[in-house]
Amino acid sequence: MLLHVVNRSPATSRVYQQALAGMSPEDRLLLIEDGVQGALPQLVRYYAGLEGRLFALKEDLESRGLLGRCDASVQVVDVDGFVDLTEEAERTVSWY
Amino acid sequence: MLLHVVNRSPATSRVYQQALAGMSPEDRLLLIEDGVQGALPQLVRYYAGLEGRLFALKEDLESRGLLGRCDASVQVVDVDGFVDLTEEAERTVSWY
Amino acid sequence: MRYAILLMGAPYSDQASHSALRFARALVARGHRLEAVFFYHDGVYNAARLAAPPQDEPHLVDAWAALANEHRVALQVCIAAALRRGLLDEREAVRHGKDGVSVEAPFELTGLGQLVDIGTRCDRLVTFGP
Amino acid sequence: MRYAILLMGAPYSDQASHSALRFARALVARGHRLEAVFFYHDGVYNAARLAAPPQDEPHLVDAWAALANEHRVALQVCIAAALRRGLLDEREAVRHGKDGVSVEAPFELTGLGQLVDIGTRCDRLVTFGP
Amino acid sequence: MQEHHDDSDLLVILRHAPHGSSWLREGLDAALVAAAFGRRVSLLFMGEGVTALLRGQQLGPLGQKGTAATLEMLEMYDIETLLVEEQGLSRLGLSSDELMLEVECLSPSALARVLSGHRLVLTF
Amino acid sequence: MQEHHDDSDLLVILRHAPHGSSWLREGLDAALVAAAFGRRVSLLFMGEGVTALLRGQQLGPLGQKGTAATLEMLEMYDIETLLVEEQGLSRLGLSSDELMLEVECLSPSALARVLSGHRLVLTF
Repeated sequence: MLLHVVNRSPATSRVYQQALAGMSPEDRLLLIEDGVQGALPQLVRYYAGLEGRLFALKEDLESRGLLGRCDASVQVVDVDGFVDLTEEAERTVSWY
Repeated sequence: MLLHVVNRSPATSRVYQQALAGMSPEDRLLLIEDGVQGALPQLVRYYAGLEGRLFALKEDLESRGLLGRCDASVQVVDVDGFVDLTEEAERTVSWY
Repeated sequence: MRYAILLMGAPYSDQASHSALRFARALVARGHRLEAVFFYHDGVYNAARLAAPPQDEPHLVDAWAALANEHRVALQVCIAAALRRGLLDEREAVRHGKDGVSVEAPFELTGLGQLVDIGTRCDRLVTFGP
Repeated sequence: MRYAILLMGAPYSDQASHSALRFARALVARGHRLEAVFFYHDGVYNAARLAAPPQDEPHLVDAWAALANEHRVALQVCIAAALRRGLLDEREAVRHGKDGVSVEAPFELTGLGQLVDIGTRCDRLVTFGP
Repeated sequence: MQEHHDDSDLLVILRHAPHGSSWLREGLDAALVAAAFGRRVSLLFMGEGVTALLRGQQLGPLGQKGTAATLEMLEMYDIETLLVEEQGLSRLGLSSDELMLEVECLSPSALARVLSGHRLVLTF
Repeated sequence: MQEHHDDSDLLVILRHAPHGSSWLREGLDAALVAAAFGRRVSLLFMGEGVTALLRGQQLGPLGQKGTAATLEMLEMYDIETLLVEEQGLSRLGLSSDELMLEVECLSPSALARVLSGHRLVLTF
């Protein structure tokens, strides 16, 4: 199982497509930095099919005023949770 | 009349949408750098409606091996033509 | 016509610097007056005087300096963007207590007001982003 | 576990450096061993020793140095990427005939082989891009 | 609106989110300096830039300030024309009454008119 | 294909076009160094990266070399596994027989398998 990390918003970048293309059915996806915009209800549809495997970084949601706007299907983790995710995954692949 | 300049490919960036949103019906659009990929027949459809106002930079097409692959609807200009375009337009707006 | 260029891309990272130089040369060859190049955002890295690119690659810092000297083009580097990125001339090095200098003439550290000034004063401003 | 970080974003331009530092601190706080941070592409700008950010902004260069000293983290800067961007330590300054130094310890200029080495040797490699 | 877009104006286009990069802050700095120099400045928030106006923003990962405090000072600098790309908002599922400042929403056709109507346009 | 993707391998993902940025060259440099150090290296061209393989590339705007010459040396470095994202090609209207080197085209499902099958993945 791999952890994929995306730091760009699906509103302006197509990098999310590359991440999705590289994901196996058990892989996980973590949204960080501007990528946390993808956790908004209006944008989370780009990540359809990742239920239970889609995460967003709490601190980056918070600093942007987005924490309360996060879609319910997204699991919010803080930076310690980010470390957990990298421990649990065999490898981390970043898409930027 | 404004000249808009786009340097990113519509294959991976949505910046072309911002340029199109900012364009008046008489404005022109010049594709440079990685943006010249937008002159490929498969991608030029993103610029539908710009017939006669869509340009691509010759040198950037050439260095990428794309000169012969350019769609017929795109007017190819060299860097002197780029200067011409900036002379003829009241202002140049860059989208990157 | 009087032109100015705004450059916001780092050298050796994006094509922006190459595109800006090529455009600048075409401008002056056509008889236009290029008043200034303003370096902002990562464009300020174009002023790094210690740059040592491989012999078979264009030396962008030197190319800007040559353009400035041959055609009296002001090379204006945003001081706020430069300082935080480690680009200091002698005066700023003293002011910040640093024992080194990373920017030298013809590049000059200057305020953002210069950008507004050349943008208004010149007939054309062309931006090259990363 | 043994971790390594690959950082490719410029400081003060993208969040990458901030994210990498935050992640690095969380790692060591959890008892993991962070063996090295490798700086490549615009990440090499994190090693600019003359950086003078405003007082009310984090000083990223100093923050990396503090992390390195407190937790024995190697700060490895790709030498090829650094030289063309104007980042030289004393040895490279001499070798290239430059009268200035822009990189100092604990940052060390090194080859890309080190990236391959830490990538293979560590249990986890996490990349922060721009 | 016409009186805002005469020939002496500067339009600063802000297309980036806070914290993710320095673009937003550097664009705002240019706007503030221009205003301090007596130029009439309009801001246009496009694409991800609209998120700069969200309420409840906080410090960045290493404690850095972000841009919300700067936005609150715009009025002091007489920067009063705040334009927002309607489509940028709707793409993120946001509406203008959720924003921290009062703004004017621009339809796609109004957007192009605004660009044409300013003497100088800077894109960030 | 299985023999190429065992656990001792490095996968370098190249997602950028030549000339537009240094990403492609810096990614290739990493691949060449790894190969010189005796690692088995696979290259995966994704998205705009597929244009690195187009025939007829020339010097950049100021005479810089580009990356085509480096690609021609890959065989000397024993880098023989050249993978190309099928979708990346088709999005640009290109087909694999127009490329300067022989490559293996990957369907979306094969792509994910390749990522899982390498011990180390570097994205450029």
